[in-house]
Amino acid sequence: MPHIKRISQSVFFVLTFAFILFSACPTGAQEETPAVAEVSQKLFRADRTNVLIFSLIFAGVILTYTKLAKKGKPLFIRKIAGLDALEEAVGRATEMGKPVLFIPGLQELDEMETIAGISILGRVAKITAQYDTPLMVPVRYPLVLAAGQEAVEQAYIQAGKRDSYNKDCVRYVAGEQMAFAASVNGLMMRERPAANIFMGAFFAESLLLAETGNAAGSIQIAGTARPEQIPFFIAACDYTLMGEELYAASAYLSHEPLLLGGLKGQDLIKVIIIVALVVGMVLILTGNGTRYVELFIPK
Amino acid sequence: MRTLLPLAIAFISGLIMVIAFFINPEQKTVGTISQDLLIWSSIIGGFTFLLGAISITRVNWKQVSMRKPGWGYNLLTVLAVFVMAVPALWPAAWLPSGWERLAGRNAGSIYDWLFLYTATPMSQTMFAILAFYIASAAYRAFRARSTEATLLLLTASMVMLWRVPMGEAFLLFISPDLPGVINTYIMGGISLSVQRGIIIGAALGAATMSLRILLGIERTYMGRS
Amino acid sequence: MEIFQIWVMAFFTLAIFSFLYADNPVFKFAEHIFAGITAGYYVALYLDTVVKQQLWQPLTQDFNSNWLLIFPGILGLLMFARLYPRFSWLARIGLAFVMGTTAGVFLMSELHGNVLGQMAGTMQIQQTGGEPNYVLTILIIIGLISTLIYFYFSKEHVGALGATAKLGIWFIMISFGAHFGYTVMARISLLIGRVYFLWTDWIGSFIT
Amino acid sequence: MNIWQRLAGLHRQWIFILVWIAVIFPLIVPATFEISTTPEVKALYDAVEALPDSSVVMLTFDLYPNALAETEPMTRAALHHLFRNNHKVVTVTTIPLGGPSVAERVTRELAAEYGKVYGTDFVNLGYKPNYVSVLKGMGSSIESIYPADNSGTPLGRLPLMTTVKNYADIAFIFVVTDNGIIDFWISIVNAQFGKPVGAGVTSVMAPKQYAYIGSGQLTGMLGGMKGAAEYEQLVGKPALAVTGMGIQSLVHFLLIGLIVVGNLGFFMNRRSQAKKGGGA
Repeated sequence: MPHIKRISQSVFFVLTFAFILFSACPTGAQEETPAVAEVSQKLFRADRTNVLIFSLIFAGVILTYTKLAKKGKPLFIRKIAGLDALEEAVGRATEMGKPVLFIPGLQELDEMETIAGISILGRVAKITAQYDTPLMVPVRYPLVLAAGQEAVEQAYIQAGKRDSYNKDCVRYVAGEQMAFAASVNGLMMRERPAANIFMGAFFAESLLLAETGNAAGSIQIAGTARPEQIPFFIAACDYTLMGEELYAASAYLSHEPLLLGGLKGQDLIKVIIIVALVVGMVLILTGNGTRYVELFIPK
Repeated sequence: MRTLLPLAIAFISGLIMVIAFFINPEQKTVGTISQDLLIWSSIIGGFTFLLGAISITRVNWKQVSMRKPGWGYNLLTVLAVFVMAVPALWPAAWLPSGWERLAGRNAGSIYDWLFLYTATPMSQTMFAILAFYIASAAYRAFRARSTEATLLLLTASMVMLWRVPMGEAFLLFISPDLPGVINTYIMGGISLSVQRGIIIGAALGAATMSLRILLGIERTYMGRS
Repeated sequence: MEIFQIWVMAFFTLAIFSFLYADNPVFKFAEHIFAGITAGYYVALYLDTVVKQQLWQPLTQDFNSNWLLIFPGILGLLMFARLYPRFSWLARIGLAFVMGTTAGVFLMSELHGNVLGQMAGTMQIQQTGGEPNYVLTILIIIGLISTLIYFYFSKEHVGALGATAKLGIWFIMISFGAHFGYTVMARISLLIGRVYFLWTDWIGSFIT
Repeated sequence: MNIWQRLAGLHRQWIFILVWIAVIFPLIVPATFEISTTPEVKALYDAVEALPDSSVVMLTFDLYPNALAETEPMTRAALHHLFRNNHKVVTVTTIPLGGPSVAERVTRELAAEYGKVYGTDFVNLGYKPNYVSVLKGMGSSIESIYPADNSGTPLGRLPLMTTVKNYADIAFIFVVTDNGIIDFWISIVNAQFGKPVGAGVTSVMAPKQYAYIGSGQLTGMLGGMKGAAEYEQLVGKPALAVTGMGIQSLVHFLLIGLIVVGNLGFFMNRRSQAKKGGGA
């Protein structure tokens, strides 16, 4: 099995090497195939070739790792502190027979952070289903309501607890951000949940929810990809998932090879980006990097 | 059929948007199709807001009908939804003359009055409460327990000083170019580079999630059955 | 603003501020009205601006050039299938359409605007006051790489990788501290806005 | 409970009372301070100053009602600046709740002050959902996204809108916002249509924008109330933002004092426990 790992890594380093080489003579490639150039000129936005190449590398790496994962290749992912605390917190709520409050962020369903929040909700709901711990999921958008109910219903079915699934545990609380925060704050002080889990896109209300939850004495685990709100979650919560750890969380919790594959793929892209950055900096500092950087500028 | 059709729709609509990204804007065909898809998805989104109203009414009405403790408050929410939504959608023509202004959503309507004089002050006050919470969170959390926590509270205190005139004067007193160092090297250097790191990391995470949705690997949002 | 409006605004302001002391009936009253009003606000707004202006009017006024709008209309109506468990799978079609379109847009804008954009922005000599600042340039590239390494999942953070990750979390904590300090002003200015209203408009109205 | 344990464990109500005092006291005893201008604010001011005479500027009200204390002074200072340099102003918003009505109220109030006429000197397009299609759509044709303005008048009947078809006819985009929409004005409008974008943002969002200023994708920024106060001073119209700075200073010092006191109590406690532990 190890040789597959070595082959795939060498393939991608060759790819990055070609990517860097290609940057050295960008005009060359187009001249060789004039016919294609005419057609593509009219239709294809030549100024976005860099995005096309980067996207192909990106998709290639992510899909290859996903396929490797599907074939059962062992994938090592380091421990993410906040996530063990998640299972522990829900366990504690079960012992105390107090509810778990889960908020999949305050954005519409068409935000990737909300999708990550919904898929983590699916994993948490599976645990609460097993122990019949009450679960409260206030949401702020109707599409998130629909997706949340689907995710929780599936979790209860898979845990064999279809009958104890209550459709109204996922509920649309209010339209506006602060009305949502006011309602959830009231809910926290009245229901006193044992664990508050905030996973998704949050804005100024992050501290409103987390500080009230702290006053209500709940264990709090938060995760958001928005850099502006992470400091407030760090100040008021017990554990905070930062930036892309939110996206890694659903893969990590599910232990599903397909999702773990994507995570490993992202790591390799990160290595490629770091290599490209270091090469760029060396070229820039030695004064002849303009054409290389030109390659990355979004048009 | 139940899962295949939605997955196919997700793939096709996503692919069109990806292709549209690479097509010259003057190219009418794919350009307008992608534009239409965006308008279509906002139309679908528009419908679901009625679902939202139904959910909030049903959940609160259940509390009222079962006379759960505090059902009076839930009745208030149900009434507020209708008092706000119905006049706004009520055609002005059906109102006796002189009362038309109360319908619709423009200035002078019930909708606008309730929004300006109840919802707006309440959301402004919820925001104002953050000033108290930021003080209590800073006091409780900013304790020099570890190197990281110490770095957090030292930088926070220094930037707080830098942001206010009296504080800035104090920093200038310590050394004339300290505010400049904070602005260039902390805000424009360390903070900027970390923001970039998190933006790039999160962008890769979001792009992977988008790819999974397009290829139907990520389906929790529509139930995996 | 007439006196009646000022008193209504002052009542709801004080009702929400009362939560600072403790959860109380006045706050519960204001909170439940607040939830209902904003839900009603969004329902009226979206039905008017989207369903009426972007769907009903184009379909009724000029059918043959807008007949395609029937599809989003149907998919939108299908969303109500959620209310009946047996047909709830029909709602998935509309859901999948919205998700597919958005995933397509985000896949490109994230890679294009955020990843490439930020990389391009980093790979240049930083200027301070028009002068090239090499220290800043090196600081940014180190900060960026150590932050990316901190979020590296595939290997345990030990040895050289661990040291870079440690540097990364220090950079991250400095950045979050700076951000926290920078935000204090925003929160206080919103409190100033409220206290200004209570002090000048409300109390002012019955003192002068 | 010795003094240190009490200092390290103040109940949150005491802290709230201290904040109340710090906010109300300067209202009774007002004191203002001279405000220095940061480079980002100067860059935005200079960018607007450098715009060709009577060119069209798109001013956005992408803001919710709750952050008005920070964002409204920015929109007012921007409108003073734009109307004084007699630019044509087109206002839009991607926020349904508050955006349209605040834009209508503030723009009409200041337009009256400068004798500007609706339809020829300024137009409020109001709100349309799905910010991605709005931002992208206005690149090809504004009319396809906004068939009518905020009060329902078709664009054809507004003289200003007959000359402004899409971003090509707009010289500068001045975004005033309290949420993440600024990222899309940059990654869609600036990156894909090459339009210069300047922004007034709330304090919490300002640090993230440094990344965009550094890469030239954002031409200048007003950061929070301090940025608004600096811009008010540059435009020569000091208002709420400037007077608020006195309160800001007091509360900032209170916060720093609380952090110091909290840590003092924390250290003294740890030392006394260590001593007790060591002694036994």
